[in-house]
Amino acid sequence: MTHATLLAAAGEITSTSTGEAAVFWILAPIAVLAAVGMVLVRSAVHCALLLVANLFCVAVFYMVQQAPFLGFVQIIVYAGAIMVLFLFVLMLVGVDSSDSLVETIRGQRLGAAIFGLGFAGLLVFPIGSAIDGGSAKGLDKANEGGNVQAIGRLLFSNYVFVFEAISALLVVAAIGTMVLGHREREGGRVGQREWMRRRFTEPGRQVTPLPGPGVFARHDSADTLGLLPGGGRASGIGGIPGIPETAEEPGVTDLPGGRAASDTPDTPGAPGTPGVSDGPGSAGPGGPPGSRGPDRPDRPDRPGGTTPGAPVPPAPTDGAAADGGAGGAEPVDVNGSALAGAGKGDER
Amino acid sequence: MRVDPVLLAATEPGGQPIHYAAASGVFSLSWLVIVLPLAGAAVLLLGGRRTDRVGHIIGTLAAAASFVLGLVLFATLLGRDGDDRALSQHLYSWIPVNGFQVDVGLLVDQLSIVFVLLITGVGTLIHIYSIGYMAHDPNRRKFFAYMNLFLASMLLLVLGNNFLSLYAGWELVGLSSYLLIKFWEDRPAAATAANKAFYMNRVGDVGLALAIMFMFATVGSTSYADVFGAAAAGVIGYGTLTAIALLLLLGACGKSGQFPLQAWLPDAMEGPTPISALIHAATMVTAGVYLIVRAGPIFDGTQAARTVVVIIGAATILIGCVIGCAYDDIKKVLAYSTVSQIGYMFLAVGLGPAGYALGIMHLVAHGFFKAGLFLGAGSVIHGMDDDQDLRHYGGLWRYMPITWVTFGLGYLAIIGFPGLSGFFTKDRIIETAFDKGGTSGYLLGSIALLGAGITAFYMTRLFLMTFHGKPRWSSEGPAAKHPHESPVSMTGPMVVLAVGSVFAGGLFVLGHSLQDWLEPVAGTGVEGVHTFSPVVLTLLTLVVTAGGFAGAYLRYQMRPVESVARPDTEVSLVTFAARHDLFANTFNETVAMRPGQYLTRFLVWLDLVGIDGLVRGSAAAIGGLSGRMRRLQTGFVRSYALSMLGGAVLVVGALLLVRAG
Amino acid sequence: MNTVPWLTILLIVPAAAAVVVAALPRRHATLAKQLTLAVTLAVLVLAVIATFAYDPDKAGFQFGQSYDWISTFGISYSVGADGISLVLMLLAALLVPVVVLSSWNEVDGEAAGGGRVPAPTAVPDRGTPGGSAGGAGPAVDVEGIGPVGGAGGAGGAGGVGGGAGGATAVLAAPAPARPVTFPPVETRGEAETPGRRSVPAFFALLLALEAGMIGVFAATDVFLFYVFFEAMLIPMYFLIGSYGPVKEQAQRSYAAVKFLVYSLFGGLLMLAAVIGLYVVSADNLGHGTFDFATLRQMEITPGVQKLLFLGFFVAFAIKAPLFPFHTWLPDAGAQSPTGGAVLLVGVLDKVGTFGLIRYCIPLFPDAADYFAPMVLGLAVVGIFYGALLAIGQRDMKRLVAYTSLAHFGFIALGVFAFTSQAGTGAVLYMVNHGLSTGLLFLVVGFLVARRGTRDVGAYGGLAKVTPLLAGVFLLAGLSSLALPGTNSFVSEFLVLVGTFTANKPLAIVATCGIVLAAIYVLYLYQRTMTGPIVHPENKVLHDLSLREKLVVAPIVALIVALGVYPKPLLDIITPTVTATYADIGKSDPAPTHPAAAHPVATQPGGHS
Amino acid sequence: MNPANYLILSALLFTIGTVGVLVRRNAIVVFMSIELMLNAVNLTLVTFSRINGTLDGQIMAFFVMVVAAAEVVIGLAIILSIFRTRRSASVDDVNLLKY
Repeated sequence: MTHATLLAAAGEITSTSTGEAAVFWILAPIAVLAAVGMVLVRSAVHCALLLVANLFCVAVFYMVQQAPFLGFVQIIVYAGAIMVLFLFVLMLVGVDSSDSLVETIRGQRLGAAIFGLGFAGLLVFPIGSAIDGGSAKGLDKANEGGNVQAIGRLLFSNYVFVFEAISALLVVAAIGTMVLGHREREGGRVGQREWMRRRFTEPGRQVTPLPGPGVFARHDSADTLGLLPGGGRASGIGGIPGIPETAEEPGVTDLPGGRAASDTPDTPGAPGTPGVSDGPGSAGPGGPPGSRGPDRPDRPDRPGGTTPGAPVPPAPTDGAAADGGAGGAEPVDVNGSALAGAGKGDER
Repeated sequence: MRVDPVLLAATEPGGQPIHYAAASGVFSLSWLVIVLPLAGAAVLLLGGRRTDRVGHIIGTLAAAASFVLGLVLFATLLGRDGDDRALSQHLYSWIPVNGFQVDVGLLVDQLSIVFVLLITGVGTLIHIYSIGYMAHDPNRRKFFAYMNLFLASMLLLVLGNNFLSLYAGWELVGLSSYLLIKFWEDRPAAATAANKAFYMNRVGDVGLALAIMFMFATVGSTSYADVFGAAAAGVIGYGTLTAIALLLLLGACGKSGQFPLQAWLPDAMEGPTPISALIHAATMVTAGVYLIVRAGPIFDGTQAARTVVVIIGAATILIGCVIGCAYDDIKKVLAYSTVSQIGYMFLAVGLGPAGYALGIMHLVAHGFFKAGLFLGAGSVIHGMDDDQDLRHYGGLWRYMPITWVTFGLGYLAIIGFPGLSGFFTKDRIIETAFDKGGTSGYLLGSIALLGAGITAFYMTRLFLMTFHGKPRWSSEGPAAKHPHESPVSMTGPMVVLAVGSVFAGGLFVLGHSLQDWLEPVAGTGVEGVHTFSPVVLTLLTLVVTAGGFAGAYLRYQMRPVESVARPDTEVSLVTFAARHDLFANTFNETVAMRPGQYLTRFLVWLDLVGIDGLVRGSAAAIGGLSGRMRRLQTGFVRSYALSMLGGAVLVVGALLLVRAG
Repeated sequence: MNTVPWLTILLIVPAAAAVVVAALPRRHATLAKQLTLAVTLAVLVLAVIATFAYDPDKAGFQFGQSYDWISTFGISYSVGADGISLVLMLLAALLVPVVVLSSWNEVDGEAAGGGRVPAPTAVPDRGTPGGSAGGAGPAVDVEGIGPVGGAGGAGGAGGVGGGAGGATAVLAAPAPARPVTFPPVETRGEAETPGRRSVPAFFALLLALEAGMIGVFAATDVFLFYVFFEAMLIPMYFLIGSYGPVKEQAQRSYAAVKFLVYSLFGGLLMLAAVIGLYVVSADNLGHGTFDFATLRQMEITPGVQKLLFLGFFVAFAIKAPLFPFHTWLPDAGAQSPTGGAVLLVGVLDKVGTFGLIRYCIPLFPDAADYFAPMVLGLAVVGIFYGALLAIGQRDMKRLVAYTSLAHFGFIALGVFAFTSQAGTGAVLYMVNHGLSTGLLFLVVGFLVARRGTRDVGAYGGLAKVTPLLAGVFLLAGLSSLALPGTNSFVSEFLVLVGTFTANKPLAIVATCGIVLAAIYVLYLYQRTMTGPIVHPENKVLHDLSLREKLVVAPIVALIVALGVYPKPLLDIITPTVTATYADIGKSDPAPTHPAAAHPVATQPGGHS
Repeated sequence: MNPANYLILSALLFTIGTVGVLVRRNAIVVFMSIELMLNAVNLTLVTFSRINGTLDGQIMAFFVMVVAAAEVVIGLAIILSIFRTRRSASVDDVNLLKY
């Protein structure tokens, strides 16, 4: 579709409200469903995709409402650029992470439901009763000579200062992002030699190449449990220090080092690795970090029964983090709740 | 501001205006009478230890100078016409606030000059006496300063030409009295007694203050001229007049130690003896009598108040007499004697114009003999190393002859020995009481008569136990006593006062000299029908007195006196009660002091726990509430978001409601 | 002479001096003292000159000045003096140099004393666990608070107090530059102990307080008044919180916060009323204004009047304080440094009573009339309540503070009796109370400085050791119990006689209060000055020093002088008070049987 | 068809977005929910623009989009930097600022 035809289509739809109604009644449920799905679905990636769907629907609504410029901007900027940015960050954070949908704040869901329904009711019913759409003036006159041109005229006349301010905002946002994203380098530039030296000297570093996709055991060592293809885990092997075969606390049954979840390379963890077994994780539930860890009777178990993350105190610095799985797909939210619980317990 | 205070006038009942002539000539210096001792006090107090060595001289000179000036005023007054002897001097405007105009002004008239002479005269004598009596006290300068202050205050009291000046003097003599009672401050008893005196005086002062307020509210002025003018003109309602009179009486009772405010006076004997003589016998305590006489026009208008005066006087006579019989402390006996003698004066002035002059006469005579008695007692105490217990005396006449003689004269005067001052003045009071007529006249007269008898009894007891009988002290051993006659500076005044005690009464009564002198102020009593002929009554009085004397003589001279009083458990109920001031202190403590203490304690508790507790409680409640509400701040962004949404719902809902409504 | 902007000068001089003194480094303590004394004396001289320049017979405000400040809201810098405010400014100007002189060594001395006390024992007597926060410097434990230390409920408030007190210590200190003479390490170490107090800051606070006090009396713009009303709190807060008794960190913080919270609460109500006044004026006049002279001409509907009156009244009743709002006063009085207590009770609290007669009555005549019985009742209750509590106190400063409660009862009684005598008496009472209670606080302060405790039981028999001190103490007490010949008598009698003409029963009851006055004064004197000396420490106390004599001399002289000849002050006060009551249509009740009928008599009463 | 339907739709979307913010813990998803809300608002703006016959609503929506873009950029940067230190993208983990 060319620009012109789209514009024409927009005009037509306005005039023939049956067409518009058809579009609306088809797309509106989709938009709502996509939105609801976005809220409900567990995987963040799915969320993003559902949002994109929603954005597309809305873009179409823009177009049918004689705002083709906005409709395209919506598709290009929103559905395109911004959502890509979202996905990007999602990847950085961990693409596999799915949210636990178990609520940890008491009454949050109930409140959200009540207030949400109330809010919707308050918004919807008055609108439904108050606004008489028949009196819509339509934008035919305003869009004379083209929607883009009309918007441009307005933008550079009435709204020029706002426009400038907004552009300044964009610049500031760009700079701000750089500032936020910047990490001060500690020490001098690290050369290749140094990198290699570190790879072998620093404890917990992966020396061998990481396994390829589909390989679920990263180590062939006995203390590292593999993740079974079905998502379950291999049974623990007794006698290995730091791995209790049976523990009362489901949350601390497995140590991070023993998880077969794929570690991102920058994860230093793996305290369960022999030779570094004096790491915090190996101390088990009674160890120093355990003083926070076990204190979580309210901790939600994973619905799927998958490995929960070990309770580990939030490490202030990168390298000290004992949670090997933090960078992995699953442990993110579990860790999160663990941390939340830990934080709470601490405060009490 | 008042421009010309020179001519103050009041209307007499007959409509005859009497003028308070403007003070001129020597009278324009009458303020010096007050200022001289005041200056003495100021110099001594401000001069500090520098004036230690000359303190007594300055003090005495100031008093003497005041006395001399008083004499000059008196002499000049004598030279004037009888109706022209009231002179008013306006000094300056003291409290001018619109309708409330109070000046500091002086009124020199027949009444006040009598008091001036009494105060400064006796005062000077006692100053002289104190030079010797206080010779060894390190704070003698302060003592004289306070005495001077007292003289100034007392003179202000009697010389002021309005009630507020009188009130000022009234409270200031209370202050001087307080200062002097607690002169030996390190004795807790003295400090307590001083406080008690001040408190009870303040109760009386409330009455006086309220009376003044009543006057202002009624007459719009507090000056004698205006108030008496209105009172005499009969424009003030009877009720108001009675109220004013009763309030004045309350003040008088407080100051003069009359029932029901008599309890402080005996305690005040904790002060040095000269003070007891000057303030608590001769001058200050008689201020109540002065007040009633001065406010005669008010009392004249209200029979009810006058009846109360008479009742109080009569009651006090008996109370003083009865308790006086029981005490063994020489000064306390004298103190209760004072109480009862002032009761006589109250009785007299309560009888109306007929008694005013009699009251004053008895007052002056009492000033002489009671001061003399106290000084004598002081001399005895001085000689007995500050022992005040009668039971430790005995046979002292041999060792202190001058004291014996002067004390004896005073003693004879007070019991009304024929020819001595008490005989004349007291006799007349009894006579007038009977003359009042009716049952009440008989009753009052009988009480006065009975009082005379009891007075004779306890004074004889005092005298005999002190100077006669076997000595109940020893000149050896650890408690050795060496009684000795006092120095001339002490005996001199005693002699003078003894002479006064002997002759004052006769001087005043015979030929009605004082009565005539006071007549313009006090009015004349109508010579009513005598209930008894004066001769009969005199004889009757003498018989009763002799009876009292005989009783005491038989009991305390013919029989040996124990040197230790019998314990309370072995004495009769009457004696027990008398020894305990007829339970006046017990009464005061039960009715006023203890409830007051409990109330105070309760209020302290209430303030701390109740009112402040309310405040602190609310603070704590807020603190606790915020401690709970703090928990809402969970740190979870989503909770905050939820509350934001809630707020939004509320706002939108409210908007819709408002719009819909 | 009337063109000279006296009030602005009086206001600016101490304010500027406060800034200068505050900027002085700590080591220039002596300079700070001398400078402060010089400035305050200069202010006194200026105030006296201004008093002479004042013409009592002229109606309205004099020395008036007015400049727009926030013209949008009709707020202006307006000052002016009438008879009432002038004498109070005079009182303030008089008391501040006295206080400066009396506090000459107080801060240094305590600093030395505090320095010697090891930090952990600085708060030794806190009963509650975790109480000793001395080591942590100004921080104060939450639990152990309050002079009564009881009622667990007090914890919250005390915690606030403690925290703020800590802030106080920090805040009061920084004004002077970090001392250069001390090695940095030592400075840091010493700053932790509560005893190290800045001398220049103390005197700067006094100067600031003086400026605030003069400002609050001088303001003729209601909003300006409010600003000064609140501004005064700040220096006082620091004076109590930072310069109170060294060893009673928690109590003084508690007292300071209590004082502040009470005052702010009242101030808040007043602010609401002030704004309400503005709104009403906007409704009535078309344009809102805060100008007092304009506002008092305004007719306000009775209902609104009542609300606004209550707003002002509660603020003033807290400030004064009147009976149920008083509990901050004993704490503040006891925990202030001596000079602070003198100014607090002597002048600061007068703002309350001043506000009653200056603002409450002329602005809201109907409401004043309506609420008068309530106020009179509170006043009379206060007279007795304060007196009885004073009798029951063992802490001398608290005792004096409670006596003030009784005196404020008298003042309020006079103000709301609506007769010119009572009103004049009340205003005169404000001055006299400043003098007599000020002197009483000073003398008690001297005692406490010598002996280190406020407990009455620690004294006794001092008259023998320190006769001059005892004498001054007695004189102050006598003035407090309104003995004729002292200043207070004139005012108290005026109040009573004025009240009597308007309301006999009330006056009769109130008059009975003078007996209690005698009891609390003389009972205190008896316990401290008379009797044998039971505590050997008391045998070596020294009598008044030359500096102390200089401190008390002017007050003693004034107490006597004003008792004997109060006319100059009365002449200044009477016209203003009379006009105030005339304005609201109150006149003195005429005597029932006036002596005026008489040909020659004193001025007839009841003509005003 | 009544353009008010768009408004109702946008109200629903907005509410869903709000609920999403409230119930989701993953910061990124929360962000998406916010985007959803912004979109709902934009839809309103556009609809009103149409109803009123002026383009101001569209301009406003345009600005909202730009601001949203800036916000997303900054917000994601913040999420990243938090993630770096705390290894978590859960909004519940960032709860140190509390009583």
